[in-house]
Amino acid sequence: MGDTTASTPTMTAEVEMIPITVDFSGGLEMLFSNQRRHSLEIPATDKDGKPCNIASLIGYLCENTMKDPRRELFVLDDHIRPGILVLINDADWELEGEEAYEIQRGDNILFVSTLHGG
Amino acid sequence: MGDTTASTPTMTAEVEMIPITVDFSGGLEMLFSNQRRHSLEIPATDKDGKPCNIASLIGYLCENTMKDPRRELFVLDDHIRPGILVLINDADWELEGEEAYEIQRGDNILFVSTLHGG
Amino acid sequence: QNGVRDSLAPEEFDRYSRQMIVPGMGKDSQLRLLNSHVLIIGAGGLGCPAAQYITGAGVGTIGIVDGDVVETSNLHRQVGHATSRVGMLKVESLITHLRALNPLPNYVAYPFPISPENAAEVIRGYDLVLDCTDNPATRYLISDICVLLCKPLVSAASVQKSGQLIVLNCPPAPQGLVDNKYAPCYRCCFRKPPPAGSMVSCGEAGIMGPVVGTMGVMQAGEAIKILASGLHLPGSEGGNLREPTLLIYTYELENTIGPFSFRALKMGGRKKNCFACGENSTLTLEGIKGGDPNYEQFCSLPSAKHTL
Amino acid sequence: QNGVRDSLAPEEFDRYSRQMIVPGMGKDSQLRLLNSHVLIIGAGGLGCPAAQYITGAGVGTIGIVDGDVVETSNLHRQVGHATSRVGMLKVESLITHLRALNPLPNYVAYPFPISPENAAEVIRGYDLVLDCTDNPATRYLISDICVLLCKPLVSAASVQKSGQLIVLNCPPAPQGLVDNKYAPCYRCCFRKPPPAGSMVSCGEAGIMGPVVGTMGVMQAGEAIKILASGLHLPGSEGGNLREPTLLIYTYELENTIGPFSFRALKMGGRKKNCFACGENSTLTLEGIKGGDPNYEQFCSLPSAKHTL
Ligand SMILES: [Zn+2]
Ligand SMILES: [Zn+2]
Repeated sequence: MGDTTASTPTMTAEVEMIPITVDFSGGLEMLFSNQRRHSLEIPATDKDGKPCNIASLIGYLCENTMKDPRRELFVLDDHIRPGILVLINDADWELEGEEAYEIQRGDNILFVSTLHGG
Repeated sequence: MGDTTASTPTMTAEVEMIPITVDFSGGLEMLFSNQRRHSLEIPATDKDGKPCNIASLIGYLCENTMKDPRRELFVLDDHIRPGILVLINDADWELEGEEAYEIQRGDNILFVSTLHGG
Repeated sequence: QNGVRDSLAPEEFDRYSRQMIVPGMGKDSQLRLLNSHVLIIGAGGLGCPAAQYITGAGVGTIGIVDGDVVETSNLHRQVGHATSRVGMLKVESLITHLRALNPLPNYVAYPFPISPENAAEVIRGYDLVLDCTDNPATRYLISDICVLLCKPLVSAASVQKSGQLIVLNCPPAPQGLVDNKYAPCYRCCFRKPPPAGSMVSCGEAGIMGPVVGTMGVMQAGEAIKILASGLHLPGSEGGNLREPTLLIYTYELENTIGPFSFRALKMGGRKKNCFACGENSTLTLEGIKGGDPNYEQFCSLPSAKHTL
Repeated sequence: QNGVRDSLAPEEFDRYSRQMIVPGMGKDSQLRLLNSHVLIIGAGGLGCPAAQYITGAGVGTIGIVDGDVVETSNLHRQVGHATSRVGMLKVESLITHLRALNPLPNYVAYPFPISPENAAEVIRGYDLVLDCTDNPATRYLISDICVLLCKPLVSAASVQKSGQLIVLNCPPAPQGLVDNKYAPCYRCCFRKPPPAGSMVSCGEAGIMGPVVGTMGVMQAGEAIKILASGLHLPGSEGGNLREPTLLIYTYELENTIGPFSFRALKMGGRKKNCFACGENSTLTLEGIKGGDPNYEQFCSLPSAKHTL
């Protein structure tokens, strides 16, 4: 997947890909093929040429990684749904700039569903 | 401490220093000023010019870091005492070459005392 | 009720000796536990194990709040109850068990659910609160009251194969004092509840006993060290904030314990714009008692529509 | 004793329903638990909470081994006992508590310490062993017997403010089969015991209740998933090794839960030269019963000389 030259309609051959890991926890893994960790290569820039940030990663995950049709359990009005924490390299995304954080090579992004049972 | 030029009798000014973290757990922290984590700069080579490995780190810790006089609780016959696990970047040192493992910049070395209570 | 204790009876020395000889504990820490009042809200899967260890450690006054009765389907995880006590109020059942374990503490039963009407009154007399409840509306309520009454809060939650634990409001600071050196409240960390339908209770979604049990025991562990070491007392500069950490436990049925079973997540300090503790907060005890905010509406009610 | 169960009684459906609806569990997993035999060696700080959750989950036959009697100084952490049962054998006291929690399992009491003479006989009939003991000689003995009898072993330990947990021998493989795809035994991970004098028991060094409690509950958690999912059964290629992991818990009295509270350490697979499971091992059941190896000598006896 690294240096693929077979371009898709929305992606030119020159788009740089960055390797990241995306983790799901607290039950969210059930929406993503029951897989806790996904090692992905994502385009470094979106279709407007802007660096990939958390907002565009969320769109990317919905389009490419999520097989479960229940999107509303992950996104709401194009934002992450309330009750899901986003962690950038194990730190709350509010410490890192939230949706605007520009994703770096090797980042780990964790989505955790908040639990309320007991 | 980084680029100090004040040389000690056994160390020339040109000895490169490498930053590492050394952790103690399972009760061993009591031998090291009750401090779980020590951020150290250690000489990259020993006095014979060989790269610093775990064996020389153990000697270094005894001479420079350990304030408790009960050395026999940490070393026995110049080796780590039985009942202490050594972890190199969270992996058992047996996976990494044990005492001969050459320490790299940024390594984390963890010493854990094996527990038997219940 | 009784005054501050400054010495231990021989029976107490005997009972607590194995804990008192741990480095960092000792007689002073044991006396701090004996003089402490701990409130456990919820006598279920978290509350049972938490209460066992709070009781074992010798906390002087232990309050337990729960309006439910014991059911057979509780017993795989609610290890402070018993088959012969099915149908009994959970607070009575659990206190029966705790008294048998340790007759020395003072037990206080609150056999009703915590509510906006009664929460401040119940919580006021305690030094520390354990949130062992099972729904978001109650979790926001408890945190808000703890902010207003300046109580440290140890909060845990668990569903299916996941658990979470966080120490909040510790040390507590008055509402409106904002600065990163103060500890976050529940709302600082979890600003908005999930929409209705996206969450389920343990009864609906299921729960593995050892997952909720692990979180409950660890809640007791945090409470005991906070009280024994006085971590809830403000430091000399007023702050004393530690690294706020959300611990998550993932129990994978298809794998033994592994590198990702536990993760410690770094959370921020108190938020300037927090609805409860922030600088422009209008939250008051009177408001809460009178129905403002409306917790049920804020959280809606859980439904079993989706199993997540 | 009774045959293999292939259906659940209505009372069992009711009691275990909240666990059976967890994704990945279900009726088949519940039946595997009901048909399982679990041996808990040690009815103390680890064994009490472990037994509560093993019992709650519906394991069919539960054996408990311990030669001690209940003392008051146990009760701060050994939450399956009670003040009124001080002086009673721990196995009897704990089974009293467990039976009240769940009358359905078959309980087997072994009111004596595990020893080289009796270990194989006691362990033989079980599917999985929990090591909840308190001294190294017994830990090496239990592991050696588990290697020879091909039993998975969930081992935990705790002293003062530290805890450790590891799943060993899972899935088990015959002695002498060496290859990294096989799971390690206790000796593969902990080749030599500490010298006498460098270790102390919980009685001598002290122990915080929630630390040993957390490890005990987690032991039950590992046992339940191993049995429910059949993780101890060899995979199609004979191996099925998972990542052997030593979990360590550090409870800091002066800090709330933080980034270093838990660490998962990567251990190797089975060692070629392991004294017990390795390719040239001469360890046998007959030898052990006859005093070879000499476990007490190998480990010496703990002394209170040093407090570490
Ligand atoms: Zn707040
Ligand atoms: Zn071995």
